[in-house]
Parts: sequence; structure tokens; C-alpha cells
Amino acid sequence: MGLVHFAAEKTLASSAVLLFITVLMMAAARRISTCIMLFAAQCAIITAQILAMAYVHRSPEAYAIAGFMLVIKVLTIPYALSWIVEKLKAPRDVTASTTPAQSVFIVSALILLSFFAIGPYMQVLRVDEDVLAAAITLVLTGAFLMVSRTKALMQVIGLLVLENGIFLAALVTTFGMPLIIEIGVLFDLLMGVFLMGLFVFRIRDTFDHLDVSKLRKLRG
Amino acid sequence: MEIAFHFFVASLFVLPFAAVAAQRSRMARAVVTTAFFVVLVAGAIVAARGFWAGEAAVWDLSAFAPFPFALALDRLSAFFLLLICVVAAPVTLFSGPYVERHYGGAPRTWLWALLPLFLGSMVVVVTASTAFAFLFGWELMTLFSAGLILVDGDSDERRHNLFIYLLMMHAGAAAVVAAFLLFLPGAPGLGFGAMRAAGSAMSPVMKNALFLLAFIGFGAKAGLIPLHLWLPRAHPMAPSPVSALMSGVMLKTAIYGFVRIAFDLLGGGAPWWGYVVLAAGAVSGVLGVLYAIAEHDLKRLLAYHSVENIGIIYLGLGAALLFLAHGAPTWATLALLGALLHTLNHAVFKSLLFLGAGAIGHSTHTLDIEELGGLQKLMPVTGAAFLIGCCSIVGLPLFNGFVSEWMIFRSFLAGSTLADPASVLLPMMTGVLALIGGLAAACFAKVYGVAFLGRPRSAEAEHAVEVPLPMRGAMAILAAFCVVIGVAPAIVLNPLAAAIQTFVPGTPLLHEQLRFAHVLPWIAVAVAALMLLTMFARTAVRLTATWACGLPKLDSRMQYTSTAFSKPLRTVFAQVYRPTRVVEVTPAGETYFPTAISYRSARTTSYERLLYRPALNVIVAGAHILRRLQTGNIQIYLLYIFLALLALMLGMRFA
Amino acid sequence: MLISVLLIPLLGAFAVLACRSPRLATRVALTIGALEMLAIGNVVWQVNRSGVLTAGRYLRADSLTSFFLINIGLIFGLVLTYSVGYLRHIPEGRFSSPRWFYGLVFLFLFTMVSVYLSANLGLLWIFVEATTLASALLVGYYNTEGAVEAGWKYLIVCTVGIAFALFGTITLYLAAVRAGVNPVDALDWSTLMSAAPALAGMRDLVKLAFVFVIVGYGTKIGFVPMHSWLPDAHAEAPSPISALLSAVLLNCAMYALMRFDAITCRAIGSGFSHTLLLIFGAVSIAVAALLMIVQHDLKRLLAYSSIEHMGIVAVGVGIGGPLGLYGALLHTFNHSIAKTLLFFSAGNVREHFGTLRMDRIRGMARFLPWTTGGMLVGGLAIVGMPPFGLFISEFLILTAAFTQGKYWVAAITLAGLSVVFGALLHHVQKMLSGERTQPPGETATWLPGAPKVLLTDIGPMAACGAALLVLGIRIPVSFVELLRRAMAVLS
Amino acid sequence: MTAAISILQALLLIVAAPLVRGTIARLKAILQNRRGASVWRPYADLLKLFRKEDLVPTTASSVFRVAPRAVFAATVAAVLFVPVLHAAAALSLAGDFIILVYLLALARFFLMLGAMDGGSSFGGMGASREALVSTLAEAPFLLSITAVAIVAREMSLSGIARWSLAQDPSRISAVHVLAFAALALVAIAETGRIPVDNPTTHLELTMIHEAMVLEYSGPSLAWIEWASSVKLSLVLALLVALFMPWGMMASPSALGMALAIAAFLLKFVLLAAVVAVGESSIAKLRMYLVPDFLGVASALAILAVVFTAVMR
Repeated sequence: MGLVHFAAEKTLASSAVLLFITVLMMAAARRISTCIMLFAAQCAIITAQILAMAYVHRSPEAYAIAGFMLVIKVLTIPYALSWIVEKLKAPRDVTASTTPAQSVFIVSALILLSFFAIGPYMQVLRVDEDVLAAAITLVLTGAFLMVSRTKALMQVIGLLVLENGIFLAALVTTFGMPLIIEIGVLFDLLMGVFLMGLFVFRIRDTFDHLDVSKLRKLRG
Repeated sequence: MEIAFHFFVASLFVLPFAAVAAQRSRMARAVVTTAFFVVLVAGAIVAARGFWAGEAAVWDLSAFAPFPFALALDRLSAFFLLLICVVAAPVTLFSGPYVERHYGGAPRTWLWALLPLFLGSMVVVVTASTAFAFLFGWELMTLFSAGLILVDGDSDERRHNLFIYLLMMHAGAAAVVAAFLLFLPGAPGLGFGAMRAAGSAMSPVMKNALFLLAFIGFGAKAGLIPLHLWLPRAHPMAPSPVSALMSGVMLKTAIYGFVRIAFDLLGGGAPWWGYVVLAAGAVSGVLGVLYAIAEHDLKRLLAYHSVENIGIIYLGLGAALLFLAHGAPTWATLALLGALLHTLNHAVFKSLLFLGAGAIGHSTHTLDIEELGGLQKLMPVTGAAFLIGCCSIVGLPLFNGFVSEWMIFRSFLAGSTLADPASVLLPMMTGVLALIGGLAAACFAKVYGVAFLGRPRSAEAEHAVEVPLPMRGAMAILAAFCVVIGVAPAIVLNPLAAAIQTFVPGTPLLHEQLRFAHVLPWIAVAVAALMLLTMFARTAVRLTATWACGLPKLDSRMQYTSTAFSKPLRTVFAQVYRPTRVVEVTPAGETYFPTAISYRSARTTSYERLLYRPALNVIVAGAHILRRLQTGNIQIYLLYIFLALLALMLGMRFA
Repeated sequence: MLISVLLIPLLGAFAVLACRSPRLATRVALTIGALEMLAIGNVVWQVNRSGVLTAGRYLRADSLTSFFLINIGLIFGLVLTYSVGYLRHIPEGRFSSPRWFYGLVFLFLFTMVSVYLSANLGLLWIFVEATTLASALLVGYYNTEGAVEAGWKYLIVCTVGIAFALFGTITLYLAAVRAGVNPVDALDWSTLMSAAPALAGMRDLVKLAFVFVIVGYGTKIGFVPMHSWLPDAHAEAPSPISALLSAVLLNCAMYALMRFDAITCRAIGSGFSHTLLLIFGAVSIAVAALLMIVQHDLKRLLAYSSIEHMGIVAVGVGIGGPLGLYGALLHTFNHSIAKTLLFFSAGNVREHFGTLRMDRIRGMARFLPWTTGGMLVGGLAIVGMPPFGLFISEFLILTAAFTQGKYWVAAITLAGLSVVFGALLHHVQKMLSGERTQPPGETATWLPGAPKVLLTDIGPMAACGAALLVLGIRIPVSFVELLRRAMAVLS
Repeated sequence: MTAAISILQALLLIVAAPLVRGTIARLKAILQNRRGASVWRPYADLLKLFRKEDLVPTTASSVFRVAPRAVFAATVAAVLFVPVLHAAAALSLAGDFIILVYLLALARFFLMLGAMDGGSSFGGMGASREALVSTLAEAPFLLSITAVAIVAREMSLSGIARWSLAQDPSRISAVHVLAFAALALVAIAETGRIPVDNPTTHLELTMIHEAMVLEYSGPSLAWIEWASSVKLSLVLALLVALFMPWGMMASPSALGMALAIAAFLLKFVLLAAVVAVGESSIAKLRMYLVPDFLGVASALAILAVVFTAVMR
């Protein structure tokens, strides 16, 4: 019993650091599949955290959410994404407009920024500072990935990371929203990923490439 | 009275349906046209009752409209309503045969449907007693006039001109809207009564802003230089009767609006208002007539003369504003009297002239006066009417133009009693007005002399025939108005003075100031008597050929052309025209006998080049920059979103 | 009852998908559409009778809802009718058979209606996001290069934007919870409205929330600079869909924003949120107006005009007060009708000339007299000329602006309107006359030769024109009443 | 009594007009060592012309015969405003000089039309040149009178005359000097004398007025000629009334009448002499120098108006 509690405490304590590590690695990653794995790991960490919180606060809802999280984000979405990667038979490297080193630097800068950003709200919120910072970091990193990675799939992943951040923020600040809302959000996410996958194939079919930065016929 | 007014306004908006219904048979069309004419006459009677007897009439439609929407007929409105009807009725009479002859099928139906609507919108404008009603009519007026222009077919150039017209009108309308809405905090319902109260309580800054907006907005409609760009393009494009209405009546609605706001609602303001208006008037007057002189397309020429006359009207308005600012309401009244009377006069003689142009086009199929000549003999009535119109627009005594110009002159002289610098600037304006008059005289001596006198310059002119009775009648009516007002102005002056008294507080006009009105008839009598004596003094008349310096005979090409006539003046004022001349000589064998010499001279009004182009270019350049920001790269788009968010957060942190 | 309004389109979508033959699909679709309209009418009537309707904790309909429901019902009916004739031009493809079209359209309708009906801000968010997902395929319907590109951009940009809206929603939730509202219904709109004064303590959080919300939903509304997806999507989608996007979807997002704005004003006073609205509105008007000058594609032009009008609505809401809000609501309605009319005529133009490039379109007046009439009426209405509805609503908003002394906004709006007028006139007048430069159907997606104009191509346009005229001359009293009640909901 | 005198003075001016012309011609002749024709010659010409028949070009319209009469009528009507013997003209009201100027304009307008009705190139030529001159002459004409009127605080010619009668002749204001100079130049242009126009030339390069009346003959020509001589003496009378009315009677009386007539004759002879000397000593200006000539006049007139404020 004590052991579980101990684990929960540890998880809550260390999850932030782990999340920082995942985003840094994601920034450095050269292959899409790696990013997918990292994303899966990220979601796993968050799930673990939810479980821990559920345990600490004794809230059945949180367990349910954790369950959905596990099924949808940790298993389904990463699997679907890597399936797409397989199916596309397209070059699998992330074509970034910044070198890995630069990316890492930028992301670490973003981490600092997020600490700076939440500063003024801390006294209002009274929550675990570095987890909230991690959440903001995820949001910012997601945004950064979407802007800097030109592969369609990478944009999807960036979006997912961003969404993860928001999800985490909601979690740490409010211990989760009403269950049905959470479920709906996750469902939307699933549908979104599905649609984006569809579009990725359409892009491949119509343009013979996946580089969204080349989609510039419509402008002005 | 009320009932008649309601009937009149309503029927103007019902007639179009009748016109559409009656498009098939000629008979029905004639009936509708007659009905139209009758309605306008009825309107004229209503307006006359309101103008002379001061009977008010109200029509409050607020119950049906989303905004307070009411029409009211006070004396000023009645005056302008009278103006509209007095011009519109003869124009309708004229249009009957004219339209039947020149238009068929859809265009004809459109014409007959849009004419009443056009007039109706103008009636709404001049009788509106709420800002909403005014603006409603104001926008419709532009639309319907555009529609009437479109009736005359379309080409790329026409559409370009129409575009300029509509765009400038819309921008002007925006200024007008702003001007009216500036009254708002004080006058929630935007009824003129409330606005009047608000206007008197308004802070000087607001007043000035309001004045400037009104000045620009209405100036654009009135065609003040440099806002006149659309005028010489739009007016000539329309069918002649419509041109008559646009030039004769539509421009006047702008005068009405300006008087309403600047004098009635605001009750005058700082002296600099007066100076601004005077300057605008002077520039428009002089340049307008100078441009007119250089034209030889009759309708363009007349359009430029509208600019000139608007300038004269604004001279009067400016003087009035100055007098008000210096606390001399009596003289302000006189200046206003001149300005408003000139508004009426211009409406009458300008529409007469445009109808004359229509008649010329009707029987010669050209409006280029270089192609005309000798029409006086072939179209005596048209010629006589046109001559009267010329005399009036030039401002010669015994014709209406002179009466109003004299009033303005007189107020300028009175300016010497004011404080400096008005005491010098106003009298100086007499010079400007005199110059305008002289130039106008030159211009219309050219027009009438070349078009109606001498020998025909083309086969069309040679075989011209007098126009049918209704058209002649219409011109005769308008000509009669010119003469009556010119000889016995008292009939109009007294009620008009009363109308002005309603919104210019101050002592009524001294008898000494209106004495003029009683002197004029005597001069008329003297001149008329002498004319009769000298005309019918028994003299033998023998017809001979013109002396040809011994040549076998003169032909029409030996006459002075319009271009030749205006050459001296164009040379003197070359600075204004900045002509670009091109002489192309294709030499033959010997040096002195080239096979062909071609000479082209184009006049460039530099406003487009120096004023409008740059402004437009700036806007378009901005558009292109924005266009480049819309790169099409999705990552940039996302960046925009993030940046917007970041900006807002920072703003929240530091603001 | 509210459930029925939701179920009809949802089940209808699958029903249509089920039927194989196009004609059958069309018939079924029309029937379901009629049913849906009846259901909506019923709801409106009920709401009219008994102020608020609720179903469970998550569905709620008040006067504001029913106002927008009328809007959606009207436009949807027109679009459905128009599509009948329009679809005959679309070639058979993988997803582009009538049944797919109608199926997706009904899904789209379902999501939008549920946006209006959801009582819970979280639910509201979910359905707004769902509208994106449901319409993305419709945007990419033609499956051409442009369509796919537009679809992708639409999907990604809107999803990202909406994600921020979620963040904002959560923040508001957080503030509410911290202010002592029971977490279970801390996202319930009416609860929040009543509890709003208590939120005053959470000033910073509420501000933060509104910032995220306005950026998030602003993306969907098409505020500059988040508007980038809008022209692409509107231009590439089939015309009926463009009409739906511009006339209903944008209002949908605007509706969400209005709800949040109401709470924020209640909580921390109107200063903050209204300033933001005014800024976004003014910027949108200015930028859109300028961009309209340099467009080449007819539907792109119309899309930018939508941005401009959303800006005007935002200005109206931002000025606030009974007058401003009234004008804003009325303007959403007028705009949606006028824009529908314009997109319909654009659709006819595209079918006739096989292109939307305005420099290739000539002689409209001769070849498509009816469509030309529609475009003229719509154009005059959209630039705010009397006697059409938008003149009234714009005048209302300007009046409000001047009454409250917001002169700079008024100035920008007036200037923008003039520029828009110039731009539209400049583009349209060129198309009306002249000789066509290419044979019809050169790149047309349908049979060559003289096009047969069906009643369904013209009828909806006539209806729009009539509606605009009515709204411009004499707004029905009952409608005014409804508007007043809708305003009462928000303030 | 007053009214009678007013009418009388107008008639006097009209009747005496040809005499003035004759005098100038005679004086010129003397200056040029010719005997020259009698001063009554113009009357003889008029009589002869009146007895002849009107030759009307076949192409001409009714305007051709109306114009000369209109010219005469308008000019004569203008005379009614000018005080000659008595400082109260037949018609006088504030701002009457505007009417006077415009009546002259009316006359000119019809003269131009009549000229163009002939259908020959000369008429057009003359009309066009006349248009140029008159256009530029009108502004200084009015401005100079305005300046004087402002100084006199009287807006009618008669009023101004009365005012100047009351002034001390030795003290002349700058305004008056400037205005007089301007008005004199204008008068030359208006009456078509050298250096602007030469009433005796028939060279197509130079003639203005003569080119306009080239087609006219018989009574029509007579009316025109008479009108132009009336105009000449009218302008002279204007100069007198505005700047040297001394001798004019303020209130009617027999003695005053005699004095006034004497003064009138004296002044007119003097002015005639001045004109004669001027015309025989100056050469005619080139066509395109006339604008400059009138430009000078305008400048002087404007200056005069400005000075009215400076003086105060």
C-alpha cells in the first residue's frame, strides 16, 4: 500500500522533468517514427500522473479519464500514426527548417519562457509550479513544431503535443473537467487525427509529396 | 395640403410600376407620361403653397421604418421642392417625344421607371426632417442616377466614368453620414429639431469637425474643384433630359444639405469657415469656366459650367458665413438670398440649356459644336430659348442669372464694413466674380455663335428641323421663367427672404437692399421700349451675300471654329490648361512641301494625375503589401496566430 | 424536443448515406431538410412561448439560440434547395456523389445546431471543433489540388486556433471553480452568468481566459490575423458549402464568442473584452477592405467581404449597449442572407463560365440576366446601400459608435466601407458586360453548350433578395421582438 | 425738377456723344498737321446711314438685325445710372455700377453674336478678340469703382459723386490715384481706343471692333456706331463723376445748371484732348500684349482695394 502511495508521490514529483526530457528529445529527433514514440511516451507519463492524482485524490472520474487516455492517446493514436507512416512509403525523416541543435536550444528557451509566463499566476493558482510549466512548455513546443516542421505528419504530431499541453494544464489546475467534457474532447481529437490522416493521403495522392510548406497555390 | 403632399410623394414611388405595366402600348405610355407630368405640377403647387404661404406639411413614417423617418415641408424645403418640380415638369414634357424617339424596349421602360424614382429620392432628400430619411434618399439618389446613366448603353470608358462617379459619391456620402451622426450624443432621434438644439450646444471643436465633414461630403456631390472629377464625366453620359435633371437639380440637393447643416442646424461658426468656402467657390468658379471654354462637346461644356455656377453659389454661401461670424446677419441674409436664388436660377437655365442640347442632338445627331452652325434659322424656337438660356447663365441684366449674381456682388461690397481681413477679401471677390462673368460671356458667345449662327458646318446641321411641340414647349416654359425672374425678381425674393429669416436670426432685409428688385423692371421697360422703337423704325432690308473679299463665295470652312474662337483665351491662360501638343510632319521630296502635317493638342486636367492617382496608388500599394503577407505558407499562418496571442498576452502584462 | 432537432440531421446523415441512387438521395435529403426545418420552427415557437427550453443538463435553448436557429434554418433550407440543381454539375468521384454530399452536409448541420443548443461551454467547444471536422471534407470536396490544400489549411489552422479556445474555456472553468462554483456545473453558461459577479476576484484569470477565447474562436470567425484559412476554404469549397461556411459557420463562432463576452462583461466589466473586440473588428475591416482591391477570384473576393462584415459585427458587439448589440445581431442575419445570395450567383457564374477568375468573366448581363440581377442586388446590399437590410444594421452600428463617442472605430468603419464599395464595384462592373473571352465550359466541370437554368438555381436567390428588401424597408415586428429578447439574454 | 434734370443729363450725354467723337478726331487731325473733318461729321454719317437700306447676308438669322438695336438699347440704359450735370442720376441705387457694367456687357454680348451671324471669318475673328479684351477688362473695371465706393462709403455712383463734391480737391487719396489709373486703362480697352484697338483701322491683323461690324451697313451700322460713341462718352462721364465731379451741382438750380454745363464741356474737351494726344503719340499694342496691359490695370485696381484698408 505504502508502495503505491510512494510511487504516486514519485510520479507526481518527477513527471514534469520527464516531460521536459521528452520535448527536448522530440526537438532533436530526426525521424518521424521517433517523434511518434516520444509522443506515446509523453502520453504515458501524463496517464501515469492522472493515475497518481486519481489515487491521491480518490476520484473515480480520474481513473476513467486515465483509462480513456491510455486507450486513445497512448495506444490508438500512435499506432494509427505509425501505420500511416508505413502506408505512405514516403521518406521518413522530419524535414525541419531548423537544425536539431537550434531546435533544442529554442525548446529549452521555451521551457524558461513558460516558467516566466506562469509566474504571475502562481499565487492565484497555488498549484505545483513545474508541472504547470511543463504544460505550458508542451503547448509552446507543439506550436514550435508546427511552425518549424514542414512534413504534414509532423504538424499533426505538433498539434497533438500542443493539445497534450492544454490537457495537462487543465489537469493540474482543475484536477480535470467534468468527465463527459473530457471524453468529448478526446473523441474530437481522435476524429481530428483520423481526418488529418485522410488528408495526408489525399495530399500524397494529389501532390506526390508531404511537404506542406510547398502547398502555396492559394495565396493573396 | 398635407394630403396633397402625401399623394405627391407617394405617387412618385408608384409611377414606376405604372411605367412598367404600360411599356407595351404607346397609348398607355403616353397616359403614364401625362400622369407623371400632372403629378409634378401638383407637386409644384404644393411647394408653391409652402413657399409663398408658408404652409407646412408633415409626413411621419417612423412607424414603418426601423429609424425615425419623417418628411416635413418648411419654407426652405418648400423652396427646394419648388425648384425640383419647376425643373422636372418641363423636363418630363420634353422627355415624352425624346424618349419615344431615341429609346425602345427595355431601356425605355427603365428610363420611365427610374425617372420618377430618381425625382422621388431627391424629394425625400429635400423634405426629410430626420437624418435617416435624408441619408436614405441621399444614397438612393446616387443609385437611381447611376441607373439612368446606364440606360444609355455601356462601353469600357462609360463604365470607368460611372465607376468614378459612384466611388466619389459613396466616399462623399460617408462624410455626410459622419457629419450627421456627429450630432448624436445630443440628438438621439436624429430629428432636425433635436439636432438644431444639439448644434447650438456643441463644442467648437465638434462644430469645426462637423463643418469640414459636411463641406467635403456635400462638396463632392456639388462638384467643387478638386472634388469635381466625376462631374464632367458623368453628366454628359446620361440622356439629355437626365443630364438636365442631374445638373439642374441633383447638384442642388448638395447645396440644400450644406445650407441645412451649416446655417440651419449649426447656425454658422468661426470666420475661417467663410474663408474656406469662399476659396473653394472662387477656385471652382474660375477654373470651371476656364475648362468649359476649352471644350467643344456641348454637354461636357455645360457640365463644366455647372462647376462654375456651383462655385458662384459657394461664393455667396461663404460670404454669408463670414457675415454671420462677424455678427452681421442682415448682410448674411442678403448673401444667402443671392446664393439660394442663384441655386434656383442655375437649376432653371442649366436644365434649359441641357434640353436645348438634347434638342440639337435630336435633330442633328451630334453635340460637337464644330459640326453645327446656322441652326437659328432652322430651329427658331429652340434657338431663341437657347439664347435666353445663354444670356441667363452669363448673368446679363434682365435675365435671372444677373439678379442672383448682383445680390452676391452687393454682399461683397457690404463686406467692406467688416473687420480686416474680411473688409478687403470680400470686396476683392467682386473682381473674381466679374472675371467669371466675363469668361462665361466669352464662352457662351462662342457656343451660341458657333452652333446657331453663321453657316452650317455639316450636312446634319444643314438639314436640321425644329423639334416637336412638347419639346419646344418645355424649353419655352423654362425660358419664360428665366425672363420673369430676371425682370421681376420680387415675386421670388420676398418669400425667399422670409424662408431665410426662419433660420438666420436678425433684422429682416432693408428696403434699400431690395430696391434693386424694383429698379429692374424700369430698366426692362426702358430697354424694351428702345428695342421696339429701333426695330420697327421703317427701314428697307435687302438680302445679299456676305462680302467675301472678292472671292467667288464663302464656304462654312472659312468661318471661325469654336477652337479658333477660344484660342486667344486659351493662350492667355495656358498655365491652367497645360496642353500637350504634338506636330507630326511626314516630309516628301522637298523640304518645304511635306505630304502630311498632323497636329494634335490634348488638355490634361492635372487633378487625376497629381491628386487622385497618388492617393489611389498609396491604397493599392498597401493592399499589395498585405497581399504579400498572405503567403500561402501554412506555417506562416500558424505563426501569425501564435504572434497575435503573444502580443495580446504581453499587452495584458504591460497594460 | 431539442433532442429531435439534433437527432433528425444526425440520423438523416446516415439515412442519406445509406441510399445508393442519387435521385433517391436527393429526395430523402429534401425530406429530412423539411423535417429539420419543422423541428427548428417548433423549437423557436416553444422558446417564444416559454422563455427558455432545457433538455437535461447539457442542452438549452433561449431567445438568442432561437434567433440563430432561425438564421441557420433559413439559410440551410435555401442551400439545400440550391444544391439540388448545383450537384448535377459535380462529376462522380470517390466521395463526390450526392449521398456523400448530403450526408456530410447533414453532419455539418448537426454540429452547428448542437453548438447553438449546448448549455455547457465545454460542450460548446466540442461542437465548434466538430464543425471544423465535419466541414473539412466538404471544403475538400472537389478533390482538386486547390481543394485539398484549402482543406488541409482549414483543418490545421482552425484546430490549432480552437485548441486555444479550449485553453481559454478551461481557464474560465478554473476561475469559476476557484471562485467557489460547484465544479460539476462550473461550465454551465447560465450558472456562470449568475455567478459571474463572484468571478470579479479572479480578474487576471478571466482576462486570460477571454484572450485565449477571442483568439481561438476568432480564428473560426475569421478575425485578422487569424483569418488565413478563410479565403482558401470559401473559394475552394462548392458554392453551396461556401454559402454555409460564410453565412452560418461564422455566425456560429461569433455566437460562441458572444456568450463568453457576456460572462466576461458581467464578471469584470465591459472595458477589457469590448476593447479587444473593437481592435479585432477594426483591424479586420481595414485589412479585408484593402485586400478586396487586389483579388482575382470572385469567391475569394466574397470571402474577404465576409471577414470585413464579421469585423463590423465585432465592432457592433464591442461598442455594446442596446443599439450596438441590436445592430450586431441584425447584421449577422442580414449578412448571412446577402452573402448566401452572392455565393449562389457566384456558383451559377462558375457553372456557366467554368471559371471564377474575374478577368476571364465577361458579358454576364447578356448570358446570365437572372444571376446578374442577383449579383447586383446582393452587391448593393453587401455594400450597405438602401433599401436593403445591411444599410439599416450598419447605420445602427455607426449610430451606436457615434453615440458613445467611439470616433476612431466609426472612422475606420466608414473608410473601410468606402474602400469595399470601390473594390466590389471595380470588380463587378467589369464582369457585367463585354464579350466573353472563352467558350463556356472550357474548364467547366459539366456539359458544354448553353446552360439550362433551373428554377432551383434562381428561386433561392429570389427569396434572398426579397428577404433583404423586407429587412431593409420594414423589419417584421415579431422579429424585432425576438431580437430584443435575444439581447436581453446577453445583457 | 430733379427728375427732369436727371432725364435731361442722360439725353444730353446720348445726344452729345457723336460730338465727343468728332472732337477727338478733329484734335487728332490737328495734332497730325491735317485739317481734318468737322466735329459735326459723325452726325452727318449717322444721318446718311439711317437713310440707307439694311444689307443683310443671306445666311444671317434674325439675330443679325436684333443685335445692333439691343446694343444701342443696353448702352443707353446704362447711361441712366451716370450723373453728369446733377449728382443724382436718373436711376441710382446701392450697387448700381454693377448694373451699369453688366449692361455694357449685355451690349457687347449681342455685338459679338451679331458679328458671328455674318458667317464670314472676320466676324468670328473680331468677336473672339473682343471676348479676350472684355473678359480681362471687366474685373479691373468693377474693382476700381469698388475701391472708390469703399472710400466714399457710398455704393451708388450718384452717392460717390455727391461725396467727392464734398471733399477738398487738393487732398487726393492714394486709392483714388490707383483707381483712376486702373479705370483709365480699362476705359481705353472698353472703348476700343489706341493702344488696345484702333477705331480707324481695317487691317485684319489688328482690328477688333471694326472686324465685328464689318458686315453691317445702313441703320444697323448707325445704331452700332451711335452706341459705341455713347459708350465712349459714358465712360468719360464715369471718370468725371468718380474722380473730378467738381462743378456738378449737388442741388438743382439755374446757376448751378449753367456752371455744370460749362464744367461738363470743359472737362470733356480736356479729356478729348488727352485721348487725342495719347492716341497720336502711342503705337497700337500687339494682340497678345493686350492681356499684359489689362493685367497692369487689374494690379492697380487690386492695389486700390487693398489700400482702402490701409488708409483706414
